[in-house]
Amino acid sequence: MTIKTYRQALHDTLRAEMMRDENVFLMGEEIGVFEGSYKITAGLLAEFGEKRVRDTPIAEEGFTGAAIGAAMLGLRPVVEIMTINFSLLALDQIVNHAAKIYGMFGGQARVPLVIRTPGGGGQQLGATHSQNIELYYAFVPGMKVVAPSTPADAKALLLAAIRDDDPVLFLENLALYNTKGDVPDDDTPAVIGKAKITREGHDLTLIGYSRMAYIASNVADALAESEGLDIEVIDLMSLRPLDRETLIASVKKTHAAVVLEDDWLTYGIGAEIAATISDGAFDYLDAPVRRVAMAEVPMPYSKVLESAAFPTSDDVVNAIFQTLEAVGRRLKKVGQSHD
Amino acid sequence: MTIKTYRQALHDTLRAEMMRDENVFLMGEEIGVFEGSYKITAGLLAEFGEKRVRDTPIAEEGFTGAAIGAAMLGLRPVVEIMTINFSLLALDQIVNHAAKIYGMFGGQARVPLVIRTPGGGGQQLGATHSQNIELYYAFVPGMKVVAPSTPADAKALLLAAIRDDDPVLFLENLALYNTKGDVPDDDTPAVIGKAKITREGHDLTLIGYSRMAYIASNVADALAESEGLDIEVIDLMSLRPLDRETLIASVKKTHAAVVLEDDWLTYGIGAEIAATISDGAFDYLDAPVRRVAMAEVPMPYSKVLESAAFPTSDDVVNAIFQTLEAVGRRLKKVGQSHD
Amino acid sequence: MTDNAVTKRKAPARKPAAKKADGAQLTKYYRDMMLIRRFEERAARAYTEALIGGYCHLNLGEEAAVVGLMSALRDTDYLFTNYREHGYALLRGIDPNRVMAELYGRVDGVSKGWGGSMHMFDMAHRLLGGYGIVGGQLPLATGAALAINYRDLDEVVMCTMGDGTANIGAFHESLNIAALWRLPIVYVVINNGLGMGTTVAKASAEPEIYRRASAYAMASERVDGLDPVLVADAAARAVASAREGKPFLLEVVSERLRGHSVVDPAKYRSAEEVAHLAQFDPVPTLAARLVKEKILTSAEVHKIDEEETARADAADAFAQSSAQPDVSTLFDYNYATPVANDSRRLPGEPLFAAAARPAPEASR
Amino acid sequence: MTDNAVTKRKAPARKPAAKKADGAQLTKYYRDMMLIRRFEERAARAYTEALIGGYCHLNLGEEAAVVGLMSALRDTDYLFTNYREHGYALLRGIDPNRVMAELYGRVDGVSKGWGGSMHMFDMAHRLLGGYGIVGGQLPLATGAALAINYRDLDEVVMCTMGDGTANIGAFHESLNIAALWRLPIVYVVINNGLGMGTTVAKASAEPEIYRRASAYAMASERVDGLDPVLVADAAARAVASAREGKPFLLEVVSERLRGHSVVDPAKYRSAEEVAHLAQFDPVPTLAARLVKEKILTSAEVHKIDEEETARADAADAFAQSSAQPDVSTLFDYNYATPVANDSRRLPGEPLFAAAARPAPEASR
Ligand SMILES: Cc1ncc(C[n+]2csc(CCOP(=O)(O)OP(=O)(O)O)c2C)c(N)n1
Ligand SMILES: Cc1ncc(C[n+]2csc(CCOP(=O)(O)OP(=O)(O)O)c2C)c(N)n1
Ligand SMILES: [Mg+2]
Ligand SMILES: [Mg+2]
Repeated sequence: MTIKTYRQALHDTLRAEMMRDENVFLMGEEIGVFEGSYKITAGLLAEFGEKRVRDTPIAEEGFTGAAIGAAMLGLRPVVEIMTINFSLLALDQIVNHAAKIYGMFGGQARVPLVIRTPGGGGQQLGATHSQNIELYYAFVPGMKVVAPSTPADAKALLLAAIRDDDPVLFLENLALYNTKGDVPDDDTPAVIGKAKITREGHDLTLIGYSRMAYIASNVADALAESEGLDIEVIDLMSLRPLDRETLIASVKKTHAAVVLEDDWLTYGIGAEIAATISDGAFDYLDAPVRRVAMAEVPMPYSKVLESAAFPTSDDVVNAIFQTLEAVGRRLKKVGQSHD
Repeated sequence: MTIKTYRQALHDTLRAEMMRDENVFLMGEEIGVFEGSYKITAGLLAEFGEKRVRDTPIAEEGFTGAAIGAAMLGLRPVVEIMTINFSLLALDQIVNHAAKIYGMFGGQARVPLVIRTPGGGGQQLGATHSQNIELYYAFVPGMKVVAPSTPADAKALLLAAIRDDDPVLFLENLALYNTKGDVPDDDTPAVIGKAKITREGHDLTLIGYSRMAYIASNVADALAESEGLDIEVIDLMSLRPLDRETLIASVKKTHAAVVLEDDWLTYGIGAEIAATISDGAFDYLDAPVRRVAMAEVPMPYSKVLESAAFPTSDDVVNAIFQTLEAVGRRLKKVGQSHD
Repeated sequence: MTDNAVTKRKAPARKPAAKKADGAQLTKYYRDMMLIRRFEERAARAYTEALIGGYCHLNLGEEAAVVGLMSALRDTDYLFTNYREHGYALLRGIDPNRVMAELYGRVDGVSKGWGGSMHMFDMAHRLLGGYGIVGGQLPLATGAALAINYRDLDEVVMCTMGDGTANIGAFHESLNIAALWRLPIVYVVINNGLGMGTTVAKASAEPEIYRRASAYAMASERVDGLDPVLVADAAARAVASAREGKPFLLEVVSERLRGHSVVDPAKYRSAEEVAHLAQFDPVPTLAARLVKEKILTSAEVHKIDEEETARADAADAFAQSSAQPDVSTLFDYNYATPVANDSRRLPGEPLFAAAARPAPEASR
Repeated sequence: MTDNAVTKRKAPARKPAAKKADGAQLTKYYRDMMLIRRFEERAARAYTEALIGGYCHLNLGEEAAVVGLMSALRDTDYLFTNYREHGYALLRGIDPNRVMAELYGRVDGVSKGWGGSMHMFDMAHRLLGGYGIVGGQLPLATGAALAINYRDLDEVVMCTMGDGTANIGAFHESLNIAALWRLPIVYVVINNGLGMGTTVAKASAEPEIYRRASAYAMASERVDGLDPVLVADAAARAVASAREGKPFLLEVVSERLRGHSVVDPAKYRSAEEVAHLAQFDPVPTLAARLVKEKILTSAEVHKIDEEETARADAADAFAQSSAQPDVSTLFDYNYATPVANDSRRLPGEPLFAAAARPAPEASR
């Protein structure tokens, strides 16, 4: 175990995988000379050279598609798209090509591709740079979509993604890059398609992924301390495939759920989570599944407006209290505001 | 009232709006000389000339973006994207520009743009031409997304879309173009953001949009006839905004719901509908909300495989029966298969 | 578009063939062109009889281009193309039976029935698809060339597209990347004068598409696609350049004898224009040359036609008798690496088995 | 990238100015350049003090280019630009106070605090944005030119972008459409030699970007962006061409004196290189010329500096005192046409008011 930032865990895993397998190489805008907009690839150009760390022109469609083509011939490209907002420009190549090639040709060609890209929000980057659109990938058969929330998971999921023979969208998050945690020294990849119970509890199931899984853990710990609440926390880890079983099993135990997401509420990732739970745990649920999500506006630049639109821990706490009230439980401090 | 096909209703409405307002013009691939891949614009080039009916190069991003720019200066372009699959190439212009411009600049510029595009499936067009990705637009604040299922609604919603000052994604459907129905002769636009109860009933709420609203009506009529079932049918009409009130009011009455969609189940449009109902009608629902959707595969070309993957009326009937069984009702013919 | 068609024909960049093709070579070209011709006609018939579904785009009129281009590739080279690719599949050496079976959507199809007309693929013959999104194949092909370069191999990628495709963003991004990284790739534009019904002149501000290579400091050439020898020679030059790490843009001026796809009646072309086009049909043109140059007799030419017609018919018979895929295989290609919680649910199936609830009968 | 910077500087396409600029004109240019310079420096300071958020890209080093370009536009012409647009906003005539207030995200900002540094917009001054997606402004600008053409007006659109932007698909699609439809638009590439840290040579297979116009049979020119007079003259030619329905591609060779944005320390440039760059700073260059040509005294030059510094400071003071937007306005710009069932919900609010259920306290 070593304590590392999420950024460092990503960097070290990329480096280790490049050393392990010479078919692994990196492509993306400004990842080499500039060392990456968020510095995940710092030092790698110097160490591995231009062949393995390839600065591309600003051409998301072109270089992402090129990575897909290279993967069809057996290379294992790891593409960085600077932020998930720009991935819209590569969407046709990802959705209509990467995700289709294996099935459309009857299983003849594999696409062992990883696309790393951060979501975010809350940094005053404005309407076009503050979106969380992982939904666009999670919706698509043929894709795998993973979203680590801790440095350890960043490592384990990145190992799994690079070694997987399907296209994997690897969702990072601007707000997590500097977070720290224990990272195991051994190279055990995560199992893609599995959610993780990061905290066991009986009072309510709190579900999140990426930044919101991190917030979920913190809120659950805080409420255990301050309110004696016993909240179960699930980190989805994988958005596609979605681990419905783990969700249902948890809610059958807790009888209540709150879903956290940084994307927009209507049609967001949380809609499927809520629909899944409402269906699979129908007879067990004592209150509607509550969703906490971004306000449905083009994100304003103004700090004041952005803060109002972007979900916070306080919003999560409120949603938990209101849900618990709805199930009729008695809390020590019902009604006490955490705003 | 005149009986028309859905295609004719679209054609006639485009023509009438072009005559009414000279700021309305059409742009798209092959809409002029070729008269449109699905012939919606047949004859319009001859009648209005190249200025108003503009054949574009194959450049979805370029011409859709150009339409957005023209709209910013007060024109009212109606863009045809040949099928919704190709709209992925224009997604950045639509999501990051059309949907953002009004808010991002503090309300200074309007984007009165309509993007007409058909969804589809079931025509052996293969993995990249058989997708229903209206979700990609319905998810986005700033967009309006409408989806008529009848010739009359095609007219009323197209009128509303063209006269609206926001970007509207107008979803058509390959399977509906030849369907017929009464079309009012007057020019009353629909109210965007409202769902429509197309059949009143008490036993169950059946919800669909586009082709699946059409199927829903047919199935409900057939089951009324054959089983004496009294099904309420809701045509969503608008995917964004979503008319939650109408859904909830209906389910509070019927206590059960089945949602129909031609897109993929996980994270599909139906997820939000199911989540919405499970939340807003929590205390009224007697069975889980059931979803009928496309199988989650890259759509195979083979007729046999495609038929298995694409939802049919039989699937809808089964889902209704199973849901009614779940609520414990006694049907005249429980257990009789309609397959 | 008459204008354009004529302009195009007035100034074809007819470069003299580097060397005169020998008789055996010409005969082989003729046979190959005839195979494409008869195969496509057979496919069109089956489509009209509703035995083939989806879209169906034919190479009729482009046979000399296809044959000339394919002659320049080694077996180890790769081809990426678009939805108009039956002829390419045949010329890469894939059994016509398997190509036709794919059109029928059967298990013996080259893509096992999953791809259809637009999506033929065969790793063994290095045909890397068959793509239906205009321009979609360009970044992929560029990436395949990158993989070759990465591994320092002696292989080349050829990537074909239509004239209309030269106006989409992926064209620009791909050619720039290839030139920048000196990738072993030949981009080929089959300029058949039309997108679907839109002419080159209405779609491309520079209608001589090979000139666009200059925007990437890339070598390029334009060749008359009516003559398989000229095409073969130009393709050989292009492929040789690519093999040295100098990517190339080759424009092949050709004709589309029928509608955009089988269902298109092409009403936007006048009868006169269509009649005019007949002169530029490469198949009778080559037949006449073979006879005129006394390489073959009329009877021999006719015999080749009969033989290739028979192959097309045999392919059709084979396709008809090939099995339909089984519904149980629907989820076979969800993922290459199996994964936990993969969704394998038919539209009629519930998300959760109605375990805790009354379940009087099983769903399908 | 040293290589590239040097190459670029060795062969600037210095066309002689059509007419010699007069003293008053040069003085005006200097004042405008100084305004940009001091404004940007003030903005950088406020950013460092965390008074400005998000990204912040400056025009430092590009002042002559901005001033020269803007001099060619009439008030009725339109400008579309990218995220590096403070200088353009100022030169279009927007009050510096409102530009700075936008950086502060305040209600008096030119975009009412909704846009920030990257998204300035003012219909009155025909600055039509400020866009953050590389290349995103190109199709929009093309469409604005289409609207002008549609209405048969005498206006022109100018659309600026960086060198890195010339490699994205939207560049190709937009220039092709503009040339095809003869739209009144000038595309301007500010070639500052770098994307973020990637040089032109590493990003563009044809590093002399103006040459790319030939792919669209479009007129083009390259000009040295260090000299506002040269830029103004070239821009005037380009705008005149566009006004006649001949779109134009103008490349302005410039320098970026600092990092890509305020937060970028630009470690990828050596100290030597940065020192070398100082020679190409257009502001002292013009100051020296004004004194040398005896148009102004050193004292006068200094006075202009002080006056513009004061304007920048005043803008900053104004911005600081401008009000923050009110949270109640968050949903004001959801839609231009009000619509049924619009979602106006804060993250903490439930989808449905807990009407039928116990609700001991209201949520926020
Ligand atoms: C991105 C995209 N846009 C539109 C289409 C519809 N479409 C299919 S083929 C075609 C015309 C292509 O013309 P060209 O590139 O000249 O090829 P040709 O068919 O003439 O061989 C169009 C517009 C598509 N498949 N993909
Ligand atoms: C589509 C897209 N890709 C990547 C980025 C991130 N990005 C912002 S500016 C920039 C460099 C742009 O370089 P250039 O066009 O030369 O403009 P400059 O910043 O030098 O003025 C990049 C890569 C983006 N904003 N949009
Ligand atoms: Mg063509
Ligand atoms: Mg630059």
